[in-house]
Order: sequence, then C-alpha cells, then structure tokens
Amino acid sequence: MTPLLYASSGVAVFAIALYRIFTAGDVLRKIIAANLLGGGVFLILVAIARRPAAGIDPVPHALVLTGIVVSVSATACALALARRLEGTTLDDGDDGDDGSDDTEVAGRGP
Amino acid sequence: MTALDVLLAGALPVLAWRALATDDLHEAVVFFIALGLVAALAWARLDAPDIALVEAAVGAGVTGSLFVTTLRARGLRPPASPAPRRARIALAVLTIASALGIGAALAALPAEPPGLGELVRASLPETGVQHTVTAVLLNVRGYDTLLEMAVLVAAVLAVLARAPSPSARPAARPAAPDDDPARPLIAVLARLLVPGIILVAGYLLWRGAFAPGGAFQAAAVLAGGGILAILAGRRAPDPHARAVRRGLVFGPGAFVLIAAVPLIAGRHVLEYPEGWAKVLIVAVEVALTFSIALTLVLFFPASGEKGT
Amino acid sequence: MTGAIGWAILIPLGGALLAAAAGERASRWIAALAAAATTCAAIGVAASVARHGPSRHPAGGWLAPLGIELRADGLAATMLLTIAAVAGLVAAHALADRSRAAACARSCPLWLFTWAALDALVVSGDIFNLYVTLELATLAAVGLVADGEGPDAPRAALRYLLFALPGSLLYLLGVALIYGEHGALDPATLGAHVGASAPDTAAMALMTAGLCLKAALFPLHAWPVLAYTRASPVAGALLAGLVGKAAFLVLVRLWLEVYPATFTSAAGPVLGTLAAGAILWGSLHALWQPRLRAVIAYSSVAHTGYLFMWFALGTRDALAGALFVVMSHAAASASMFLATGAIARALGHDRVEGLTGLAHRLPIPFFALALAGTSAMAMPPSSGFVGKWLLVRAAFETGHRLWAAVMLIGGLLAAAYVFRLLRRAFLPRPAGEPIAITRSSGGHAALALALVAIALGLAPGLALDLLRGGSAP
Amino acid sequence: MSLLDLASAALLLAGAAFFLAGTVGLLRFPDVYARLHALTKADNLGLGFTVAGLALEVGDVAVALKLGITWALVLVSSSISCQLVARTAMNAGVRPWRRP
Amino acid sequence: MTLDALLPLAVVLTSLLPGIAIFWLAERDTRLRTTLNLSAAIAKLALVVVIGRGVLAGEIFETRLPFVPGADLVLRADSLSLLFVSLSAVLWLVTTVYAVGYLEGSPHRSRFFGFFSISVASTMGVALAGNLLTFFVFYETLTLSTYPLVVHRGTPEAVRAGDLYLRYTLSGGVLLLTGTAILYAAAGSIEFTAGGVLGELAGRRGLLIAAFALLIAGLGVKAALIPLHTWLPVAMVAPAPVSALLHAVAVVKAGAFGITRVIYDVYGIRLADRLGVTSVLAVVAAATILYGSLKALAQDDLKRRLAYSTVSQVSFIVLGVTVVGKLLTIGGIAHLVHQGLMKITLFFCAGNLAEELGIHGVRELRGAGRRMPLTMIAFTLASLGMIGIPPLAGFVTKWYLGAGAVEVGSSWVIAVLIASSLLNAAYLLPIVRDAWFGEPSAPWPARKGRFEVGLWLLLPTIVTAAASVGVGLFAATKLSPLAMAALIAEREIHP
Repeated sequence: MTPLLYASSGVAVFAIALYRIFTAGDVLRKIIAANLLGGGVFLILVAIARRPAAGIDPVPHALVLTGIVVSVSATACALALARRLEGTTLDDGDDGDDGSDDTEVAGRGP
Repeated sequence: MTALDVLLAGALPVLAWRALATDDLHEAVVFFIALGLVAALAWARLDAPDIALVEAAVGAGVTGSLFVTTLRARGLRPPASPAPRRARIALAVLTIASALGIGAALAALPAEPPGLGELVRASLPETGVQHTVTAVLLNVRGYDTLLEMAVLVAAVLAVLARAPSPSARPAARPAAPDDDPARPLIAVLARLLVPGIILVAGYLLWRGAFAPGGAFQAAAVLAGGGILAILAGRRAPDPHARAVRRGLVFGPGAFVLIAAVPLIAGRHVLEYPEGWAKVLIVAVEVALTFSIALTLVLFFPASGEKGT
Repeated sequence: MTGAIGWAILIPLGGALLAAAAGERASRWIAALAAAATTCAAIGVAASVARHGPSRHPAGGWLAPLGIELRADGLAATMLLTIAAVAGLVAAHALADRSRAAACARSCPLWLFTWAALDALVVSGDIFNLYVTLELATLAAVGLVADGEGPDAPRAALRYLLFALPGSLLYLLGVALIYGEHGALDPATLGAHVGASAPDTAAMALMTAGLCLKAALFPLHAWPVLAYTRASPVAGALLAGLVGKAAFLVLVRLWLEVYPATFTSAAGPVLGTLAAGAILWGSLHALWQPRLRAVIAYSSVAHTGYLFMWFALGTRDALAGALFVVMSHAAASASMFLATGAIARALGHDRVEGLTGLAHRLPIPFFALALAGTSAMAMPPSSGFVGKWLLVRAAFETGHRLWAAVMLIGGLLAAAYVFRLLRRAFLPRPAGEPIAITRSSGGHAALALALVAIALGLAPGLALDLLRGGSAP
Repeated sequence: MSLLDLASAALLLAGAAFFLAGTVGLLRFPDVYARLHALTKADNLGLGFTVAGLALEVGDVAVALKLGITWALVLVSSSISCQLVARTAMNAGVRPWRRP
Repeated sequence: MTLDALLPLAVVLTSLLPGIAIFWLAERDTRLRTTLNLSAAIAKLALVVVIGRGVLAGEIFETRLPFVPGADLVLRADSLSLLFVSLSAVLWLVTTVYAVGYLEGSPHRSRFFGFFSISVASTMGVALAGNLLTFFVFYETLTLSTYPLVVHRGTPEAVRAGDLYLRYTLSGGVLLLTGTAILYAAAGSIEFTAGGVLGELAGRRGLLIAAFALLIAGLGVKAALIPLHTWLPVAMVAPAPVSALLHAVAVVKAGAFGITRVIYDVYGIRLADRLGVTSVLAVVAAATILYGSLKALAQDDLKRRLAYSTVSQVSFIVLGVTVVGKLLTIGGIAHLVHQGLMKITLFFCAGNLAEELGIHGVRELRGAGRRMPLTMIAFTLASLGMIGIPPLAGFVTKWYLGAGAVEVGSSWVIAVLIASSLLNAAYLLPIVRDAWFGEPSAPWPARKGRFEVGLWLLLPTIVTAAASVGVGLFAATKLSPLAMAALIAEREIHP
C-alpha cells in the first residue's frame, strides 16, 4: 500500500509543478517547477519499483539516478541562463515578440 | 504503511505548493531545499538508498545552493505579472483532471508486475558487480549512463557558453571584503569538513560495487566539499583553463573509450570483454567521480560572477 | 561493418569531448574529423541496411528486455543519412567561418553533441533511452542558442529550455506508467503487451502529449520561434532543421511499434486536427513577418503540421511521404537559415525589405534561398513536393478530403510567403543600401543543402528503397 | 524489556523532550536571535540523546560510531550556520527584542 | 535502358543542361552563350527529327525513371507529343536567334537565357509526359521557370505583372494537383493511353466530374480560358521574345495540350462525352473565342491586342478537341501548330516595330509599311492567315473545324467560327490598312543598319512567316502538321 501512497504524492507534486511552470511569472519559480516536475516523476518511478514481493526492482532506480543527473544539469543550465537574463520573466512583451519586432538581429553570427 | 510514510507523502505536495505559490522568492527557495530533504527521506523509506544519497547531496545540496546563488546574483526583481486569470483557471482544471486520470491509472497498476528485477539478479554474476543498481547503471544499461554523461558535459558547456573570458572576469576570489568576520568561521568549517568529505566520497565510491553508493553519490558529496571550499575563499576552478577542461572531459572520455574498444574488436558497443567487467567498471567509476564532481562545481558560479 | 551503428554515436560523442578539451585550432580540426567520420559511419549503416536489411545491436551485449537495443532499419538508415547530410554541411559552414573561429571551442562540441544525440535517438530501441537522447539534444541545442551574440540569446535559450523540459517530463511520466504496467522498456515486448487498459491509455496519452509539446505542434507551437529568430544561423539551422523533428521521429517509432490500433485510431484524428491547425496557423503567420528568420521559423511550424498529418492518415506510403517532408524540410530550413545568416551579415539586418535587388550582389545565398524556398513550398522538382504528393494522395485514398484540402491550401500559402521573398530579387536595388560583401559570403553550405533538397526530389527512388528496404519491423 | 531497552527508551524520551522544547522555542520566541538559540541548543542536545538511545538499540559498534559521527557533524555545522545567520541578521539591522 | 529509351530524356536535357550551364556564364561572354544556346537548339531539332521518323514508323520511345511509390516519371514520344515537341523545338531555335538580337546590350542576359532554356525544357517535359504526375511536375517547373522571364525587366509594373501571373498559375497548379491526386488515389497510376484509362471508374460519376473540373480549371489557367485568362495580357510587359515563344506558344499551348491529353488519354472522348463535361467545356471555349476577339478589338496597344487574340485562338484548339468528331479533332490539333506559327510571326513583327520605331500603339502604325516593308509583309501574311483567308494556315484549320461541325451537325460551332473570323478581320485588317496606305504623322527615323531592323530580328520573322504560309499551302503533303493531326486523330478516336 505504501508505494501507492508515495506514487499519488508524486502525482500531486507533478500536477502542482505542471500547473505552476506554465502560470508562474518569475523565471526562478519556473525553474523550481521544472525541478519538481522531475521529482514527481521520480517518486512515481521509485514507488513502482518497490512493489514486487521478490525484492526491489533496480532498473527504475537506475532510471531515476539518470533522471536526477539530467534534471540537475538542466536546472544548472537554466539557472546559468537566468543569471544572465536582464528582465525578471521570460515573457516580457513575449506575445508579439517571436522575432517580429524590430530590434537589431543577432545576425552577426556565421 | 506507517504514520511516517503518511506524514512524508503528505508533506511533499504541501511543500511543493508552498514553494511554488509564495510570491517571496527567498521563501520559495527555502521550501524547495526543505522539499529536497524530505524527498531524500521518502527515498529512504522506499528502500532506495542510492537515490536518497544523490537526492540529499545533489537535489537539495548542489541545486539548493545554485538557487540561492542565482537569487543573490539577480537580486529581488519586481514580481512579474502572472498569466491571465482565464488561462490559469483553464490550466488548473486541465492539470487536476490529468492528475486524477494518472492517479486512477496508478491505482489500476498490477500489484505484482513482471519487473526486470529477477532478470537483473539472475545475470548479476556476469555484470562483475554485486550491487544491482550499479550493475544496471554501469553495465546492463551502461549506454544510458554514457549518454547521460554527455548530457552533463553539454550542460556545463551551455552554462559556460557565455562565461566571460578570464581577462574580463573579476578576481576569482570571492568579493567578500577580507575583514568580513564570517570568513574565518567558514574557513574553520571548511578545514574541518572538507577532509571528512573527501574521505566519505572515497568510501562511497569504493562500496558502490557491493552496496548502495558509486560514482554519482561520491561525486555529489565531493562537489559539496568543493563548493564549501570555494565559499571558504579558495580559488574556483577557471572554466577556461586547459587543465580544468581536461579534467571535465576525462571521465566521460574514458567511458567513451571503453565503449569504443569492443567495437574495434567487432563486438557490440559498450560490451565489456569477458572477466574485465569489474576492473573496467571500477576504472570508469573513479574517472567519472572526478569529472562529475568538477562539473557540479563548475555549475556553481564563481562568487565573483555577478550575473554577467 | 556491424559496428557502424556504434561508431555513428561514439564518434560524435568522443569528438565533442575532445573538442571541448582541445585548444582553439585543435578543436576545429577535431570537429572536422569527427564530422567526416560520423558521416562515413552513417553511410556504413545505410549500406548494411540496404544490403542485408534491418539488424539489431544490443548495447553492452544485453538482449532486449533487459538491455538497450540499437536497431538499424530503413527508417533509421534514412534518418541517419539526413542528419549526416544536414549536420555535416552546417558543420562545414561553422568551421569554414574564420571570424567565429574562437567560438569553435564552445560551439563545436555542442553541435557534435546534438549530432550524437540525434543519431542515438534514431537508432534507439528503448523508450527510456529515447528520453535521454531527447534531453541531450535539447540541452545541446539550448547551449547553441545561448551561444548567440544577440542581447536576447539567454532569454531565447531559457524560454526554449523551459518549454522543452515539461515536454520530456510528460513523456517520462508516460514511460514510468508503461514500465509500471508491463515491466519492460523495449518496443518489441511492449508492442505485444500494451493494450487498452487504464495505465496504458494514460501512459500513451502522456507520452503523445509530451512529444507534441516538444515538437511544438499547434496549439503549443509558439515557444521555439523566439529561439529560431534569436539563435545564430548555425544554431537555427540545427534547431529548426533537425532537433525540431526529433520528437516527431520518437512518436513515429512509438506509433509503429508500441501503440495498439485502439489508441492510434482514437488519437489519429486528434493529431490530424492539430496538424491542420499548425499548417494553417504557421503558413498564415509566415505571410506577414517583417523579418526573414521569423518567416522561416513560422514555416517550420507549418511543416511540423505536415509531419503530424501522417498520424491521421496512417498508411505506409503516407509514412514515406512524412519522412520525405522530414528530409526535405531539414535540408531546406537549414539552408534558408544559413543563407539568411550570410545575407544578414552582409546587410546588417535580416528584414525582408533588405532582399530587394539582392540577387546580383549576393548570388549564392540568394540562389540557395530560392532553391530551398522551392522545396519549402513543395513545388516539383523538389523533395518537398514528393513528400507532399505522397501525403495528399494518401489523404484522398483514406478518404480524409478535409486534411488533403488543408495540405493543398497550406502549399498555396507556402508558395505565397516564399515568393513574397523571392519577388524582391527582381526589383531594382535602392541606392542607399550599403552592402558589406565579405570575401566568403558563407552561402556555399546553404547552396549545398538546397541542392540536397532538390536532388532528393529528382531521384527519390534511392531514399524510398532504403526506407522500404529495411522497413521498420 | 531488558535493561538495555529501558535505557534506550529513556534516552529517546529525553531526546524527544528536548526536541519539543526546541520547537516550542522556535514558535514562541519573539526575535531571530532567541529562536536561533532555542534551535541550536535544544535540538542538538535532543539529537545527542536520540543518537545515544539508538546506538544502544542498534547493537553494531560500526553503525553506532557512524551515528556518533553524524551527531558530531551536525554539532559543527549547526553551530557555525547559527553564527552566520545571526551575523547576517545583525548586518541587516534586526534589533534584538527588548522587554517593553 | 536501350538508346531509344534515352531519346525522350535527351530531348528534355538538351535544353535543361545548357540552361543550368548558362546561369554560371558571366554577362560579357555573349559569344559563348549564343553558341551554347544555338547548338543546344540545333541538337534538339536533330533529336526531334530522329524521334519523328521513328514515331511516324509506329515506334514508341519511352524513358521510365523510378520516382514515387505507385507512379514513375515517364517521358514517352507518341504522335500527339511529337507534334507539340516539333513545334516547340523549331520555334525555340527561331526565338533564340530573335532573343539574341533583341536583348543586345541589355543587363542580366545570362539569367534570361538560363531561365529561357529551362522553360523550354519544361515545355518539352510537358509535351513528352507519359503520365499525369510527370505532366504535373513539368507543368509546375514551367511556372517556376517562366516567372523570372515575366519579371525580367525588373520594373515595378513587370513585378506586379509577375505577381498576377503567380497568383493565377500557382492556384491553377494547386487545382491541377488536387485533381491529379484524386484520380491517382481512385485509379492508381494514370498512364496516358489512347482512349482513356478511367474505364473502371465509370460508375463514380461525381468523383470523375469533380476531378475533371479541377483538372480543367488547373489547365485552363495556362490555356487562358475565361475567366482565368487575365494574367496573359498583363504578362505582355515581358520582353518580346518571351511574349512570342512563351506566352504565344509554349505556356499557352501547354494548357491546351494538357486539356487535349486529359480528354483523350485520361478520360477518353467517349467517357468525357457521356459525363457531359465536354459540352460545358465547349461552351466555355466558344465564349472565350468571342470574348477574346471582342476584347482584342478594344485594345489600342499592339501587344495586348495580340494577347487577347491569343486568348481567343487557343480556345479554337479546345473547341476542336472537346466537340466529338474526327474532322473537328484534326482541325483542333492542327490549329495548335498553325496558330503557333502565325502568332509568333505577329509577335516578332510587334517586337521589330517596338525595337526599331518604338511603335507600341496600334494608331502609331500608319505608314509603317514603307519604312519596314519586310516586317509588314510578314505581319500581313500572318494576319490574313489568322483571319482564315485561303490558302493560308488559318483557313485550313478553320475549314476542318467547320466541316467537322457540319459533319456532327452542331450549327452553333459554325456560327462561332464565322463570328470569330469576322472579329479577327475587324481587329487585324485596320492595322494592315494603316500600315500600307496610312500617312505617317511624322517622318520615320532613318535606318540604322543595312536592313530595316537588325538581321537577327528580321530573319526569324521572315522564316516564321514563310513557315505559316508553307504550312497552309503544303497541308496535303505527308509531313505537314495537318497530316500529323490526322494520324493522331486516327489513333485517338478509333483505338
């Protein structure tokens, strides 16, 4: 019964994070939400791993370990970018701002 | 199904909601770290010691410190305008519905699924290590770990993508003025803890072969020690120095090499030659520990870097 | 050459690591060698598939249910060749560009990682491994975008990352549920067991939703556009051309091998509707964009619509058509991004008005833009036409007249927004516009990519046989 | 209920009591300094008792030693972090509470 | 792939490859470009003669390239395609000579001749296409390659004309693609076979009629059926050789040729007639004939008048092909060649007048006969031919169309023929009269060279005028287009 308990708590964390990652205004909170999304999924994965009577299934554990490392690298990358970000949000003036405004382009690249 | 489980399982969503719903960023980060620690306890309760170790060291530790540093670097910006109300309600309904759907799906999962556990345990002797998780991580699904190492290096390159070149960077030593009374205390803490950390890291690495532990856990602990050392004023590793880049690439490079050797001999990718599995896995683990620790430390911005 | 499939992944990985650790000049040489070697490996795999048909390569020697299996079949072989062609030529462009030599130590490893991730994704036979390859491709792509010079590069990269992450994690949740239900991760076992039970349906819905979000299918389509318009041309070419298609290729694998008919028959029409929305929305928006890169970005949104239309049709020929659209749009959009880069570097901006009378000042980039545009609007002799023809014909065969109409209207709109760019070539050049003609206008790679798009259209037989030769199991 | 069990139960109870005191202090004390005081003093002591109680219970000297090391580490880190928090509060200008 | 199988492909490549090569030539080496152009044209003519002898002897040359699952790229030289190929090959040679003279010293000539050759290659592809998909592929490449020629001058109105041209031809292309896709989805690969290939689909009338409507709408754009014709007069802003070869011959005929293929080799005249679609098309064609002639009357710009005349003349072919009757078919198909020759002569004359005397309006022509006698003789001969004065080309085809109409008993066709002949006279004879008997308002500028206009321009005009007369006079001989048309009708009507 315990695995189902943790699995449902994982689902709850996942749902909260999914809701907040799209509605949160501030960049930092979006990154926290992204992290918690991963946390939720890993909770479910490990809860699933614990069920077989014969013993713990190590494969989900390995998957979660890989997942955590991937999620840490994604978070670190996001935070590094956030540190270089001027505005507070990703979406300041974002609606029309998909390349159609007139600011000088980053066209200098190769 | 003890009271502790109920408490922990209940605490996680509450902490998640508090972390994401407050408008004060400091509070959000603190709740995030708290959630990381509670999650580590949850992993322990779910008999996943490897993950508990990594979660505590990396999930709460390194990521937590990264959040605090980023918060300090960017300072408190005016709270941004959240998404329009109508969209938020629609999204809320959608997420709740999907959460219930997933919950129902989880409930319908069979209690006794044919997991891969028996298969792993059956073929454990061939993997050259006793501990099942390490066997899966570095031998059976070693290919996943190989790509995951690439993810780590790619991430650190992305983090350093626009790091100012050495000449432009302010002095690597932390900007805290020398007369800051906190300095000697952190230095004391560093002097006390860092040797212990290195010892624990080595111990974790060594026991990875037959008990929970291994490259990631050791590297995470080592990285914690590294960050503590940086806070205590030691020079942060300069990402543009050739030696640091070599150290960064040494672990994954060794792993790719070991993966490529069987190809030359006409076998499949990452197929350890007979009997060599244990030696190669230990070699890979040692190399990876060093590189992952260095990567995690490089994620941590040198305190001088004020969000350049 | 049984090991070719392993080399196709290990060489770019190893090359990226070496390039990251090497100095300025050395990293350029390492990157060039790695690119060449990976292309040979891809050709090796294609050759072995063409001669002996599909083959399986268990990674680490562990067989299917336990270990991860790499499979070289028709789909994988053609996609490996496409990735090699596009990534190779984009790499040649990046390496040939003297002025950004210093950047190679940073950007070369990243585009090599992207290449390795895409190769691994296309041959992977394990649904969790697909998640790791998707993440590697995303993070390397974010690194490339963040590497751009513009003031907006970090914001574009962060926005791209924060929309890609939920997509992969939705997919991962689906993987977790399926593993919980069947205790296996390889498509062969799953294909046999996955049915219509609650966990299976929830898992498949989640995986499909996650992949649709990552592929930026309509209505979640706007997020990569900022990254495409702010990235450097090399990053834009790789993102729009290849990384944007990764999620689609994963969904095709799942659709063919794992999803049961009950789910595909239900999800097909839904994806068809979203695809139709993408085609119309993308094409219409591309019509009035003031900046060249934005036009190409929205054209990519529309092309994603053509790809996902296959799920509503389902026939084998339609799949060949969709994969042809993948190949032609990869080459065409990469070529257009590189050409825009060359033009923007000469003019200082990439506004559409700048194209006026440009044909004779910058012939090569403009000619590349014209040829790639022909493929983008799916006019004959281009490969875009072959793809669209197969899709439209399949739509009529399966009675989806509405989808056929949408695709045809999309084609007309595409012709409109491409000719909106090309027609300016014939207008006289306004006197005041200064043009900095640099020695190498950098359009050669763009022209080569455009010629690939056209050549595929003239002789599609080869690619189609390879696709069928080792048809997916 | 051998003598050993009785002793460890007593120690655990004492530990719990100190933890309770620390928590009540955290909730009731008016300013940050008092709360820091309550936490570091009471909780560390509580932890000491708990560790001792568990060490008796566990029966394996190696594990008991590990528990001891954990307690030592917590002592070092909590005291230094308490000092850092107090210094930051002082720099931030938080005035200690005065009886009105 | 025996040698014979490569011939049709060779015909297409002889103008495609030089075209691509010319793109890369620098502006100044005109000599190399001209020799490349002319040698390609001559080589193509030789190939066509070789194929012609084979086809007349009943041989079939076919190149089959693997293209798409369920459909190959097929280039087949049968009697109908031979007619159009030979017309285009001859006129391409003549027009290249004319273009070299006409564009002397103007900018972007490499680009011009590159696209010029590619559009002729596409026309060859359209003519030789063996199935509906190949036809569509070359039909669209024709659009792509002719657009740069329409906007060649780069003036704002040229680009505006180009926009209109694109809007029509691209939408037409989409309609044609839809029709093709519907038929391919319903009946598998649609190979052009005499007598039609949609026999087994006869039951599904709705689908067949819809597909027919789409195909004809797509082809009608290029065949300038009303209301899809408005792009043609506007496209006259292009340089003279473009208007002459492309808009009078290649592009417009591609549309009419396509309609012929669809009616005879896809549906089969009997099935089309049973569906009742041919009668609708015949009415549209007749309306276009009258409308074109009337509008031509109202134009005072010479090239626009000739453009509207083309609109009406092309519909003669469509009329001849849609009304069931052997003589009508022969008249219609022969008209494809005759009208081509006459129209190209008229456009050459218009080009000469514009180039030499700067005459654009019809009223400025008074007394031009004395200044440029040879050109005006050619113009007069071609005009009389168009009107249908015996023994010239126009009369032959109109005679066959009339006789066919009588044979079939549809009197309104005869009425249309007579009315259009009168209208032709109404808008062509005044020009001829003014040219010969009118007094020039101001003295003509003196001659620049030995001849009234550059030799490069004069020679082609004379050749095509002579050809248009010759085709009429020697219609009865075995090698004339009329004989070829009779052979085609023989094979198409009674397979």
